[in-house]
Amino acid sequence: MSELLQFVLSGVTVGAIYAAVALGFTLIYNASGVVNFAQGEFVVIGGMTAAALIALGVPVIIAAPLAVIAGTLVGIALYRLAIKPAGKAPLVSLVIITIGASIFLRGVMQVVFDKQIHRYEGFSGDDALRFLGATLLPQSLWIIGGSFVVFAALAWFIGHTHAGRGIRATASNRFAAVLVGINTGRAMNLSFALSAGIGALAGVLATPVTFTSYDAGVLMALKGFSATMLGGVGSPAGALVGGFAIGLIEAMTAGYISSDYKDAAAFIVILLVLFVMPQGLFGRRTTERV
Amino acid sequence: QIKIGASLAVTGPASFLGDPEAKTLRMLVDQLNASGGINGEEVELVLYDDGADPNKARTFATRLIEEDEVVAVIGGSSTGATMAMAPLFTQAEIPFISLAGAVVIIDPVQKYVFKTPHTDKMACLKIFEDITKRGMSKVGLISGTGGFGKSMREQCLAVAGEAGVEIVADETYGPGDADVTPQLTNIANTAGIETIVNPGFGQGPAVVTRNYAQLGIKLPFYQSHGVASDSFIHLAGDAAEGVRLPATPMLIPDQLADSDPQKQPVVSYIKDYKAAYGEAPSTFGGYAYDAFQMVVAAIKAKGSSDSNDIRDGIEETKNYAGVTGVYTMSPTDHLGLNLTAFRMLEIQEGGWVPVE
Amino acid sequence: MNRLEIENLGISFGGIKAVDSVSFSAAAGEVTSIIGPNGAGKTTLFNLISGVYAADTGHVRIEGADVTGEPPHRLARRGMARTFQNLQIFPQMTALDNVMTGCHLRETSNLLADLLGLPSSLRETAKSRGLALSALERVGLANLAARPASELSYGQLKRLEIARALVTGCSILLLDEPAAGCNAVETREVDDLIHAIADEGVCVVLIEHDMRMVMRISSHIVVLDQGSKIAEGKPEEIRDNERVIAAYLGAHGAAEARAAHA
Amino acid sequence: MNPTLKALLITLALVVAGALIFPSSYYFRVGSLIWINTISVTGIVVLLGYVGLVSLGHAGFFAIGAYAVAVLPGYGVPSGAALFVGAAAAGLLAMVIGRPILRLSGYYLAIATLGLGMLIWMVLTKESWLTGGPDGMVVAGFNPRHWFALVGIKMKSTEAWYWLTGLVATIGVVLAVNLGNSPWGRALRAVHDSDVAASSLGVDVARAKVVAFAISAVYAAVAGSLLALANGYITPDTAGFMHSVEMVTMAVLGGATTVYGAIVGSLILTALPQVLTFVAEYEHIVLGGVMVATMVAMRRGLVPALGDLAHRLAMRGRSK
Amino acid sequence: MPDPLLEISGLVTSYGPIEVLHGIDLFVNEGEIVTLVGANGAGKTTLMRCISGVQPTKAGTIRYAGAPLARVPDHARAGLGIAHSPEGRQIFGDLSVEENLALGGYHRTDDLSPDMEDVFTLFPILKTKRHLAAGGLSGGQQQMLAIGRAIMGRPKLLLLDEPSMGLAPVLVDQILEVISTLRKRGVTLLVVEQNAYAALSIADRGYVMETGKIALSGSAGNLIADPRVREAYLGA
Ligand SMILES: Nc1ncnc2c1ncn2[C@@H]1O[C@H](COP(=O)(O)OP(=O)(O)OP(=O)(O)O)[C@@H](O)[C@H]1O
Ligand SMILES: Nc1ncnc2c1ncn2[C@@H]1O[C@H](COP(=O)(O)OP(=O)(O)OP(=O)(O)O)[C@@H](O)[C@H]1O
Ligand SMILES: [Mg+2]
Ligand SMILES: [Mg+2]
Repeated sequence: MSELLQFVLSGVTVGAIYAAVALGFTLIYNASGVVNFAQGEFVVIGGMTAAALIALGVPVIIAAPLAVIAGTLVGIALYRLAIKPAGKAPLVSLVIITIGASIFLRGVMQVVFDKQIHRYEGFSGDDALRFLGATLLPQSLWIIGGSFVVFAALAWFIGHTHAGRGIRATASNRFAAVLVGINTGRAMNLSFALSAGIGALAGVLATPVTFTSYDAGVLMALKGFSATMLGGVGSPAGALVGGFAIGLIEAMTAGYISSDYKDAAAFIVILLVLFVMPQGLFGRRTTERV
Repeated sequence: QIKIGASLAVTGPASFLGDPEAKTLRMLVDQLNASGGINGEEVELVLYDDGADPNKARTFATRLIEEDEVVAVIGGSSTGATMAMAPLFTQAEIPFISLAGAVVIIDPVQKYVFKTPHTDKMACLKIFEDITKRGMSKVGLISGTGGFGKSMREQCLAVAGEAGVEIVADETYGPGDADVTPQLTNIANTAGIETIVNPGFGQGPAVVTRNYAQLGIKLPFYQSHGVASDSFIHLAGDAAEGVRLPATPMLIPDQLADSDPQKQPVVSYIKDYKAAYGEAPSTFGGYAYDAFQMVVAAIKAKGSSDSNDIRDGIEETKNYAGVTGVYTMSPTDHLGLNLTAFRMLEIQEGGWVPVE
Repeated sequence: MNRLEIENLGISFGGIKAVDSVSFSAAAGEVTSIIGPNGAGKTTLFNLISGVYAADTGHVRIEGADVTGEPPHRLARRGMARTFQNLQIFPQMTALDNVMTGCHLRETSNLLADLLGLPSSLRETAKSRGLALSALERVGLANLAARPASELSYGQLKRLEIARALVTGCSILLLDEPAAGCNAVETREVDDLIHAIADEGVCVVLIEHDMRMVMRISSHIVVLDQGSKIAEGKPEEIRDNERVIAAYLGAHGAAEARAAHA
Repeated sequence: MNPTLKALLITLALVVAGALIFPSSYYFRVGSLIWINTISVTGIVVLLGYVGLVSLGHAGFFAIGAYAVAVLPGYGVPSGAALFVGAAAAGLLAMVIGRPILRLSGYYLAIATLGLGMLIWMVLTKESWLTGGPDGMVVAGFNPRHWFALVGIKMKSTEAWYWLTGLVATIGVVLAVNLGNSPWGRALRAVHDSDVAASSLGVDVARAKVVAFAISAVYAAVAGSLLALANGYITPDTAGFMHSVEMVTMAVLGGATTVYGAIVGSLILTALPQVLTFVAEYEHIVLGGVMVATMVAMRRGLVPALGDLAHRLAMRGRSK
Repeated sequence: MPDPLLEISGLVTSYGPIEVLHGIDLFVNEGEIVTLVGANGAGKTTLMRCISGVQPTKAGTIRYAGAPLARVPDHARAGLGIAHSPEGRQIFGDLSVEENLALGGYHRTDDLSPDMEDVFTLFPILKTKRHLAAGGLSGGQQQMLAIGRAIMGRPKLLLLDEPSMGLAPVLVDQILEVISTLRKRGVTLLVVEQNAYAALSIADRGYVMETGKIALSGSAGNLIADPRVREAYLGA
């Protein structure tokens, strides 16, 4: 029993990290249709900046917001310098630009920071919480809480704000969005800024558990992308559910079947789900008439 | 001018190996040239970053041979890169000292291929020796799925019998995993288990160690030489207390007896590295240190920078006290280390203490 | 036997019956028109007939053979071709290549021959090119043959689709508002073209809101409203049908319809 | 000019030009990597450029080719035959897995293929009894030099590899160009733009996608075999996610809609890291920067962009 | 004579290297209905796109309400009172009908609901489908939505590109009525219409475009009577 609970707690901890990363994909995708392969780098920028500041003696409560701001600024720069100038480039080209940007950002981080692995203390210490024979790090609660807060904020923003509507319209039909007076450039800029900020926040929250290093972004992006697609791209609820689902699948497989093939299990589940639901769990089926 | 080549994983997944290795080589070359080079000849280091990619490594090997015309090569931070390059150096008759762990590099012996790090097999033997000494025999393995962890796991499984231990649990984790409590829970729940061994490198072992503490497991816990650096203690924090691992003397410079032949090189390497880079060197940098010194020694001894002479010189290395161990090469042994090169250390109060 | 027979065809979307048990048949060499208000289910009916949607109820027969549920490419093999209300062109290809694609089923070379560039493959391509060029000529787009389709105007694309359907050598041609976006003179050209196609023995099924055109060229008209067939008959009958006038034609339509025959 | 002939001449001219200007084996080595990449990226062009399907799992097929020539000779299959077995296996796997997977589109297809590639990678990593595990395995020697020697041409092995890979790449390019201009090619490109319209014209869309997927898998496998043989050593990284991404990147950078884009993309992304060794620390910054700048300036990739430019100049010339 | 609300002179534009408008001169007075006819590919749509700013101009000027539009970015033109119901409808397919309409008033800050009710009375079918994804609508319904969306912007100048396309005959009448009603409310309209006879019959003036140039212009009545127009566009 305590064994199962431990597996669940492990899955939830890891899943919350995946969910937080996946949530970061949502806005950029919603505005532009681009799945941003530099999203993992935003996570790392958050973690590395926070780690560097904390190592300098800056208190967490200041370092964390600064790190999120740093990520946001990089997101804006990415949009201004790489996406916007590309204008009406085809989608694959934009995706490749984000891949180029991720290589670039990795290079920058390796020079600005270093190639070491970093970590800082959990926000509420590193002493495990125990109950019913299972354990959980207090930082896990931060991550889980963080992902839910981001989810709620995102769902509200996309669904119920003027700017959020503008972003959705931009994604749905950029040409028509311009005609009705939406500044699509600003909508895109906003979505890059917020996505990057969410990514950096994920990094700030997760680093005490996952650690971070200049090249940790690839794996983060991979896991986050998997979670995003399982949930259905563009849907905040999907990102949340997808993240937790993958975390739990991995933990359960590692616990009950074989740790060797836990990543395989996650991919097999994704494939099976997509065979049945080609748009992921929460993805919207686009109605296109002929 | 003597050209020495290197192809290391300066970036990429194995950069924590290649980065200190590259820094060490650069530092040594600068030092050497500042003190007049070898027999008055300046040494030039041609260093490439292969990112642990065997394909890139192979290309750089060709480049080192053809374009740069180096006389000796150090590198291959990873086994894959090493194995992809080795045949080319053999063919070009250029001595090649690998800095990667696996046994296959020197077993069977190839004429031009050497290596400086202990093999993973030796690490297993050293750990098992300590385990049996403490009267235990039932071991749980939790290993990383990367090349290092996987290869060491296989060696440990292979030598367990002869070392007198029994592997009763065998779990793995991926290189980026953030939580391994399910695996550790399963190991801890294995009947009769007495101790846990964690072969792996990078951040994985630190995560494992933290989870280990989180779950409150009380069994003796062993890490491998893959984490023999201060950053492990830093990352694992208090959880690292009591962890044992086989390591080189580099971690305990102050605790070495003055009579220890390795004391002098260890102390001076650490001092120089700190002066050059403002951080402590790692065990892995030490592998490069020894490789470079042996090349230099060979050139000096032979009074020639001809590749074949250097090769002969390296093979004739006797009792070279390096920072990793004391090497004695021979035509049948291109590593030249034995188990005594490993010291069993335990982490106590955030520092390394030899277990004797 | 009629070339195309539709029996009790129906489908619903989210509980709403978009097409509700519609039956009719269309003969070779004639133009059968389907008219009805916006959202009556005309396009959906086409999508059912051509296999784009799977029908909930009913049957489609071609020359008496039940083809219900067959995918579009199979139906194409049976001689069905269509155009789309929401244009489905291949924007990245040239106008010529768009039409050449319509020759797909005529082309007999196999994959290996295509990969190796064997003469058989080259011959097929040359043949298709010839056919496509004459079809472009026929719809008046020959001068734009080499232009990417993305550079054509709406009306030009509409005709491109017709040309593409033409070269398939179909025996059943479904046209969804072919004259939309054409002015009266251009409509007349399309009109003549459809006439000519029907005269070649093709069974043409037409959806169109231009009453002059419909009344002029249809042999037979089916009227849909809210998914159901509300009337069927010859143009003169439909033109004067009160129910049709109320639901669909209105004053303007009725006038146009009459004008067509005047 | 006949497109087949044009492709043949252009590619062969590039192969020969390389051989004429290369001063050392090292250049030949990089040259052969460019040709090997050209082969696999040509496969991506067939899939992505012709049919519009994004695969992030082609490294898996590449690795199947690579491991076929690594593993099979141990069971008595000669390297040459192993290459064909690898290609056939990759093509077959693509056909089998393609049916269900290719119903997906866009990013969903990307993640599904990514999953497929990862599963292959995992098998190669875990089953070390067969594959040597993460550290990889030695590939039994095979040297095209001997072939050339048979016909009386003596050359170094790197040079022999260059010619062999260059010739295979030429064949690959010509076949892909043929395909592009053929009935099948038009059907594939039709599926790219509108699968509803394509199927209404009689194109079996599912089959067309599977065929393109299988063709591109075979290209990847052949490239994988050649790389394994040329390197004499192979690790599961060849099946890695990053390698798949790299292939797609090469295709898009060069211009995924044309086979010549495959050549240019491979050339740039293979040669650039070699050129950039002198900036060492800043290699990634420069590499990433160049990628971004290229895509921003040439949105559809290098070759189409240059084609547009040429077209524009020609138009301007005519209007004057 | 009142100042024109829209005044275009010497307008040139091209797609890439291909010039498609070769110097267009055209004006629309405040409160007028002006209609534009021309064969397929004449450049009508392109001209409309230039006015709403989504197609860049190469030469010439477009003045709106007395000021040049050149420096006004495309998205800001809706705020100036220019609404465009584009060719091909361009609805937001994955958003609901209601959201589509609301987006038509994106730049407005006042209450949209009266206008939305207005649109619903105009096109009752849209009301019954208000919560459905617009992509599922029939072609004609989408056309109504596109027009409705443009009206939601409370424009001063309304650009309609083939508004009657795909509409059932009853609705064609209705659209023409709507156009007249809007004009009474003070909206100025520029309408591209293939149904030239109907369009000209409610318009004040008209222009005839041929291959990127204005070939003819004049009062609607004169154009209808012009034999060249009758032959080439009215088919009579
Ligand atoms: N895929 C779909 N999803 C939801 N509703 C649909 C779908 N396809 C059709 N409908 C609905 O079915 C009805 C019939 O649509 P259809 O397009 O067949 O009309 P139509 O007769 O062609 O109209 P029009 O003359 O405007 O083109 C419409 O109310 C439409 O909303
Ligand atoms: N995106 C484009 N790229 C290149 N050329 C284009 C593009 N769009 C239109 N054209 C060309 O510009 C010319 C004018 O096109 P436009 O769409 O303005 O015509 P139109 O008068 O609206 O025709 P229609 O009645 O068919 O809608 C046409 O010759 C067309 O081929
Ligand atoms: Mg319709
Ligand atoms: Mg138009």
